[in-house]
Amino acid sequence: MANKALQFAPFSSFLDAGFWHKLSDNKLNIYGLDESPKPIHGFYFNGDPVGVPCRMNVEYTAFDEISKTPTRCFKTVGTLHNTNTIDSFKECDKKSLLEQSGKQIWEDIVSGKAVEDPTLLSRFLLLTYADLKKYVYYYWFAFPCLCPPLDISMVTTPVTLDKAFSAEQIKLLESSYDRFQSSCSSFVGYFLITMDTEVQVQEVKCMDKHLADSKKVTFGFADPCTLDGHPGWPLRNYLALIAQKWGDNLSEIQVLCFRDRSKDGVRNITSSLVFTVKFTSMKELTECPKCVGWEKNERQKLGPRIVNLSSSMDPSKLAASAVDLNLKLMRWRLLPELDLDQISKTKCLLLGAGTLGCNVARCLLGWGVRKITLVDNGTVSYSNPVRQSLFVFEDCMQGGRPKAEAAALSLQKIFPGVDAQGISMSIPMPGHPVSGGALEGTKKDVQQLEDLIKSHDAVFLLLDTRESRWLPTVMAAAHKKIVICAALGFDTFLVMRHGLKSDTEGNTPSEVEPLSSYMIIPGDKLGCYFCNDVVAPGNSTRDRTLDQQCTVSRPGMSYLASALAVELLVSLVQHPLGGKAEADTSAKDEHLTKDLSCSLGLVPHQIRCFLSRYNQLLPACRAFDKCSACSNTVVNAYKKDGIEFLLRVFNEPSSYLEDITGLTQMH
Amino acid sequence: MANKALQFAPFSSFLDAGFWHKLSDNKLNIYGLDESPKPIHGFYFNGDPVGVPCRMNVEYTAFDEISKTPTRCFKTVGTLHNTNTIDSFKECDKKSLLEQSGKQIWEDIVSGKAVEDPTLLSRFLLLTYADLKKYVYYYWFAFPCLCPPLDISMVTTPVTLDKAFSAEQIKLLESSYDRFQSSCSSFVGYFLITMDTEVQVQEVKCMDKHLADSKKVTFGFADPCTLDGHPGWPLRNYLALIAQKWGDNLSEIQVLCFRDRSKDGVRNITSSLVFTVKFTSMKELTECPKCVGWEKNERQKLGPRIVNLSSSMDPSKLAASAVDLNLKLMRWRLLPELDLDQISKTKCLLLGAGTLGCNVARCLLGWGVRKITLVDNGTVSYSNPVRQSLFVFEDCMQGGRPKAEAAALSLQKIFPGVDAQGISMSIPMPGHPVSGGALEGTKKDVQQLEDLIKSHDAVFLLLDTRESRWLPTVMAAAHKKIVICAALGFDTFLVMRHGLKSDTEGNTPSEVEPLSSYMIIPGDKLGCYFCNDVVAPGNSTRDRTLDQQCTVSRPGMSYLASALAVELLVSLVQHPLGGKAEADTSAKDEHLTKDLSCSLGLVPHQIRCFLSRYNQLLPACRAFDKCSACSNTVVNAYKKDGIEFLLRVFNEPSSYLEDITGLTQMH
Amino acid sequence: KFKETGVITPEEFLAAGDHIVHHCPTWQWSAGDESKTKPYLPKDKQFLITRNVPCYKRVKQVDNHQEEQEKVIEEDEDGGWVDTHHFPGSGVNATSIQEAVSEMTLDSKESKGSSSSQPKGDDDDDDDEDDDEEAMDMEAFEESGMLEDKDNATLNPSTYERQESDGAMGGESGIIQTRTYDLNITYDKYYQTPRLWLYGYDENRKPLTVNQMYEDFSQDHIKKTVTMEAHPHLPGPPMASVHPCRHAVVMKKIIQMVAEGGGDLGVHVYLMIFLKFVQAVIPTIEYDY
Amino acid sequence: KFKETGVITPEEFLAAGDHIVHHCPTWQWSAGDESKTKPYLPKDKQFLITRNVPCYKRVKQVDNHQEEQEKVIEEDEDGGWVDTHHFPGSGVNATSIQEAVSEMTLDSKESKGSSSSQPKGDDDDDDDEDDDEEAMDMEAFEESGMLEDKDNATLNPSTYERQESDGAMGGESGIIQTRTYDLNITYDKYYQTPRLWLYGYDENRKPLTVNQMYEDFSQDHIKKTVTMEAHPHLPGPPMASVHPCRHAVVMKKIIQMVAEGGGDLGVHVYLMIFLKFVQAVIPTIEYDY
Ligand SMILES: [Zn+2]
Ligand SMILES: [Zn+2]
Repeated sequence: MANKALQFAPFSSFLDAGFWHKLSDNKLNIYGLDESPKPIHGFYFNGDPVGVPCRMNVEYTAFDEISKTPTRCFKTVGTLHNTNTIDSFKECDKKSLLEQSGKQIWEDIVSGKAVEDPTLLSRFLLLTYADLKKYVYYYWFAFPCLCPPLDISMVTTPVTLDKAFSAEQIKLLESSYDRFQSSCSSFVGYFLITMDTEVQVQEVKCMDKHLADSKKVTFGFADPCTLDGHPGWPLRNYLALIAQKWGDNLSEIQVLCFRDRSKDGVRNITSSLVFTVKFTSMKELTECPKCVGWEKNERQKLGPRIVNLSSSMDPSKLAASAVDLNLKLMRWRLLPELDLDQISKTKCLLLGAGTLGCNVARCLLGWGVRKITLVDNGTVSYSNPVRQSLFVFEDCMQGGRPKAEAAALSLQKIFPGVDAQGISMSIPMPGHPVSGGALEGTKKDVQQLEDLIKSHDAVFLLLDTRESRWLPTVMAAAHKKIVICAALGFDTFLVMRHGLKSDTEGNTPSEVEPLSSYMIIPGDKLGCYFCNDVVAPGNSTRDRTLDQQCTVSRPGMSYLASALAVELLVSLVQHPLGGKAEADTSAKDEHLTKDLSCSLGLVPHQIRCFLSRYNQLLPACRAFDKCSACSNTVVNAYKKDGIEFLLRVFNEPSSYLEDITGLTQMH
Repeated sequence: MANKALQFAPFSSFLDAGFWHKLSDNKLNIYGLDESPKPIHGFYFNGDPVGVPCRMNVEYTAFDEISKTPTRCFKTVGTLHNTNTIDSFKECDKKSLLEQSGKQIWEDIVSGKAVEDPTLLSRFLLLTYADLKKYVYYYWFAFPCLCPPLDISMVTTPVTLDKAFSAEQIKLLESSYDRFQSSCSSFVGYFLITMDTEVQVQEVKCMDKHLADSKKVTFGFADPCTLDGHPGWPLRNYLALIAQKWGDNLSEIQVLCFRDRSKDGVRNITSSLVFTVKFTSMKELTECPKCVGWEKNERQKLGPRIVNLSSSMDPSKLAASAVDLNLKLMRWRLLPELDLDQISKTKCLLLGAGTLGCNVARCLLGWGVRKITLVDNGTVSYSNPVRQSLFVFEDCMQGGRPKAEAAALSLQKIFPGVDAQGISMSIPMPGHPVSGGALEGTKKDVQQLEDLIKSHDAVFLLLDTRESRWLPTVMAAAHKKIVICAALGFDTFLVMRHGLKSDTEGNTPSEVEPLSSYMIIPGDKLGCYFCNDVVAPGNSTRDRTLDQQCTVSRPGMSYLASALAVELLVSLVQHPLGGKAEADTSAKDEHLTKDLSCSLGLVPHQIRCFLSRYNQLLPACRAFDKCSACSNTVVNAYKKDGIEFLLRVFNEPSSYLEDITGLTQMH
Repeated sequence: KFKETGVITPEEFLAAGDHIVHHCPTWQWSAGDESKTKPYLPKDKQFLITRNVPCYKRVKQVDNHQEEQEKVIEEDEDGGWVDTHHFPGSGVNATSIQEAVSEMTLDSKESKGSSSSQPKGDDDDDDDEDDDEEAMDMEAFEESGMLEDKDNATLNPSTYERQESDGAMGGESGIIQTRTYDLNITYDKYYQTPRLWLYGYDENRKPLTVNQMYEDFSQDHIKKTVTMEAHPHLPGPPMASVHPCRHAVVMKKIIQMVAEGGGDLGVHVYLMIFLKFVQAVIPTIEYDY
Repeated sequence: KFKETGVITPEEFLAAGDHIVHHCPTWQWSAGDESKTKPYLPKDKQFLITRNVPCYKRVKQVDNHQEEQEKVIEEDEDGGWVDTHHFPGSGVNATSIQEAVSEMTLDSKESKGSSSSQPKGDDDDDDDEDDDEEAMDMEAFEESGMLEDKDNATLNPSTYERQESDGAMGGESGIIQTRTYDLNITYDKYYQTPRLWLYGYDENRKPLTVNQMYEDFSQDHIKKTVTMEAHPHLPGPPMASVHPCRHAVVMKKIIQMVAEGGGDLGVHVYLMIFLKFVQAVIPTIEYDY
């Protein structure tokens, strides 16, 4: 099978993310709009296991002035052409670029520089365009090769070393090779081998002397190729060098493709290939021969490769995956049952962006909740930031930013992946009459609040008055949304979930049942924030126990209540029955011994804390059939008459609600 | 007492803060470096109670194009000269400014314009320099007055209206005056009064007609002066007008200083003054008469006034006072015994700036603590901000900012008045050997940590490993500092204070006492974080119950533990015995019934919480005499041998500590 | 509704405001900053204002009231509004409060002796240093040889100054170096009550700091409800305001007291009663009500 | 200390590293980014690296292990390190682990049939769209008529491609389109153990996303300890790393197992053993150990 045309396995480029990182850095901080070519370097390795492509690595070290080629690897010298625009990347004249590079190699050969330093044969070009906004990088490598006028053909089939040499010779070759490389400052990819009395590995520049001595020389090179029938790319320019320098003295040469593998701790150079090629002298060539070398892309077409590193370089994507991973670790390590998706997809509406609202929002972020909407009608004042954890001093300037807006913005600053919205809006209240001019505004507010409640899954009542909790309570009851309610006192707080009535339930609550009971109460029979009251909201001079206006509370209280409010929601969401989960209570220390039906633990109805005694109670109470907020009478009146009903509640004295619910009779 | 020289009470300028606010705004957003004069306006009032100076108000409305002089007030027209520099303020030619202004008044008089619109007589100049960085404003008013060539003298002593007119006449004058003013678009400060058949109040321009009719006219003006022997400033230019226009026809005129007071709902104009003056005509004057009017300052010198509004305009001062006030409200309204100073002056050292550190720092801010130092050796990573409440996404970029530094900066952004410092430092740990090169660094770290502990009052241990708590525990015990320790599990946490041993206590702990007891334990006999352990820290493979490395915890846990850690510190500081307060416990439900010796409530030794059951225990335990951290053996060894002792602990296996404390015997 | 709850609507505020402007001409309606106009009130009647109200003495100088003179109007709730000078047995109707207030004013004369030797509160040490600096500064700016120095027609007010301690006597002449206050009454939509705002000036007409103003507020009790907030109608820095959270409660109690005494309070006199409370906040202020 | 606790000092890490570089030449010392040099290790021996390690299969394709093949090494603590292929009765010394690993590799051939029809995990739906876009883009950039198209001397590697399922057989020729990994072993000062870092490339030499890499990690157990963190010595984005918090514990157990079997583990072989664990993390990786 003599004279088969010799085919070379082309380099496959390998770029690490560090390279792109450094390139981005340089582009931003050094290059600017400078498109001039930059020297870089890469390396290849001749010890890869079989089957792996013939790789050329360019790493984060590529830009270092003093190249640090890894041990046992071979340096390549490259030129980076980083373009400013995608168009200039596209339109740049690749042929000419390659020709220039080929010319340089040719000149180095002709001048003899490449004989002194054969690394000059291992040139590459790298054409790049970095889209720094999208973290998308376009790149195209060329490994320029000078093509001889006629194809080079093999005289012998390539054989592995063990077939060409004795074990003894191989051993000698190995140690001679090691001696040679260690005599060089770094590994050299091209060398000569003489095997007469002793096996010697020498620099390429010794060739003239050997020719003079008529010694038989084998041309060796470090071969990154792992195929057993083909040499790798570096041989091409090596052959060009040989043909130009000594081609008229040699028509056939022996080539050693040195492959220096190790496996399981055992070194093995026997997969190196040996063969003989026949070629034409290029000594008389006056012009630079033609040059090839642009790398094909993954589609085996001549075109650039594109790599999208946004998932590892876009900070907001990194943040999203880090947060995600953190939560998954919790599941993986501790709670395999935990359904994180269920939590993160819960859309949360926070009514109130004060101390409670801020901390609840933060805590929800921590659980991976992604949709958080905050409603508040206030502006940030100077005393807020030290207590309300989403605001900073800056927010207080110039009269103060709207709280809801500032809080949502702050959430985005914490985690860009959150879908946070802030809505500045007053919540209409019973007993706060709506006069003529304000009517349209109130109607709009009611509509907006209803839309918000409909489009969320859980409503947090974090407002500072009892009255303002009424409307969202009614609406959430009508739309069957989970409601978590928190209210602060000076050193006490209440956190509770509202009952979530069943659809199937009729209009007749079982009237004989006691109002409150420590028996097990299913979630659809639980009361709301107003169920314990026999006075309708609107009478602003009474019943401010927890919702006391202009409340002052111990700074720690809001952290405690907010955290429990969120943990209660999460437990509820994780409970197999969801919002209908029965209420766990602390009556008779039941909470200490009860079996847990939710993986996260108890799901109480209410948590009442008295910090001065570090006492925490878990009461539960049934829905009150005369409740001024969640009773069927009220909910149905709202469903039926909507805004007309509400306007009566807003405008008429609180007796109106008390009358229709039947509370009046109880006074 | 005829012919006494007439003396006029000068205007006293009154500027509200709104004026300076608007001026600052205009300077920043409109004027820029433009120093050209700007038209402004002010007003005076003739109804001030007796004793009050003769004021001229310039308010936030001064810049409005359409002036809105308040009802029953009299407009003045002014010119603002706002200078760019303090030097140009100082060097500006006040005389010439005043002369120009006087000239304009004179021209308006001569041309008759001032007869048509006598408000032109009430001119003022305002020279200002606004130091917008310090919120200090320099200002100097001039109320230009044209001086007649000869002093004007009084022919009659001023008398009050009731002495000059009958009650009937006064009544008629009052209603006539009201009729006149209501016929004008806004109140006019100069008018004529005729009192023949009927009492009439008329415009100044009617004078020519009255002269022609030879009617006796009284010259009236709205008099802002409250002195009973002198007219106010506006009369001066009025007399100049009269002297220029009608001076050759009149040598004596009657003047009415109209003062329109009301008191207790009853109007009273009888304090108005009436007198007759004699003056020289100014008709023939060819030149503008000399002009006076620069206001004297509070030292009664001719110089500007300076007002420092930093306390009400400097946002950081505003924030400080708002925060202060908020806390005082708590004391005033709810806890008069609360000693806020005691809390705010507590210097807090937070070891660890992770989830716990961030929330503890925030909560301390809420309590008014002003000195917060955070120590951490980590950098902010992408998963941190959603859990660690002082960091934002931005802090994760470019490899992440050092946590301690970022946290301190964030505290300052929340509240500029805080003295927050972040120190990036590793805390040397037992069982983490210090090899040669690291020795110096470790010595420095130890020194720095000791300095920090010495310079603070309370140390929070918020680190995530057991080992790292050892050194600060020993140091704090040696320096007798309060230590609050918090550790998180997945859904459990421990918050505790370390015992604070008495100085007087000898080296012999009472060995017969049980290790742990639910009897009342005084604060100086309480244990530390390591007291329950029989294994010294350093053995990193055991005892990670709460300090489990790379812990994952429910997001709410850190809020709960941090809030309790801070509230525990605050309670401790408020307790009459401070760090030596006896431990309240939950044994036998003692915590529910016990009398409170601290106004804030119980001061437990430990708070252990199990969130899955909403269970919170308050255990207390005695200091263990073989404790690897707080025992006298260890503390004394540290005091005696310092770094030498510590290096042995770091470098030798944990058995070293176990040996010296006697723990080994217990294994 | 008003009698039942003590709260009022914007319309009622307007009526009460017109009433007070009519009866106390020192009070006037003001439009405030245009950008802050509230739609539920007429443009030119946004809030009430009275300026330059003298406040001759610090409250400490007159605050020799005994415990029994104080009675928390609503004892059953924390922080009830304190009517500082509620005299036992003087009858609980509106006039009695007024009487108490005026009696207190007479009191002040007797206590004047101790006025100057008051120890400084621990809060008011804020501006002394600044003042010294200012004095230095001022000298540097003063000019001499100006015409004003020689002008005989200009009254030197300092020759007419009276001592502060001459007090609040009517009729006497002379200029009193005194603090003055601007008072505003706005309508608070949220609490549905009027709200009082105070802005003080010192003897040299410089704005008072918060801590200085506290010297004029009834110390023990009123601090509880005085907060600094942005004025709803005026530009500029936060102003001191009596937080309205207890207004309705107290007003309701008053209505009840009056009703028990056989009277009937119309909503138009709300502000007249409201002003009585102001006197409890700044006992030494002399304003028209 | 090492035998007692399972932790090692920087000096011991250095010794163990030199040992592994000597015995497994594919592993090399690296200096890393100069700005990140750690003072407790020599400048040119900061961490260990091996590049381009093929990973022919996804773990799902071979992960047919049964429950009984798994044994948590440390059952008494939560999240103990799982030795995925711990065969009961095969003897608990270090070589048995190795055997188990190699046996598993043989397993893989039998399961190849089901490889392509694997349902996608719910995590790896991230990049499909991007890929489509890219393909479109790429076409627009491709150039024709270039010399390379006609160059006979260039081997077309695709003609030499082997199917992935031809597997990890040595000796056969051809290029395998396969994922590859760069592995790093750094020293973790805090945990005082080595720490493994992985950086993967897909068949087209593009960096793998985290979720793609998860396809190569032993799903059920190793996820517990794989985190993304900034590499201590390299610039660029966070890299996947096996969190070292359990390393010392597991290593200590191993030492005990070996000791019980009568052996004695020197600290220099730490990394050799460590690499056995790596195989548990990425069962399908083929690297030199
Ligand atoms: Zn209800
Ligand atoms: Zn201890």
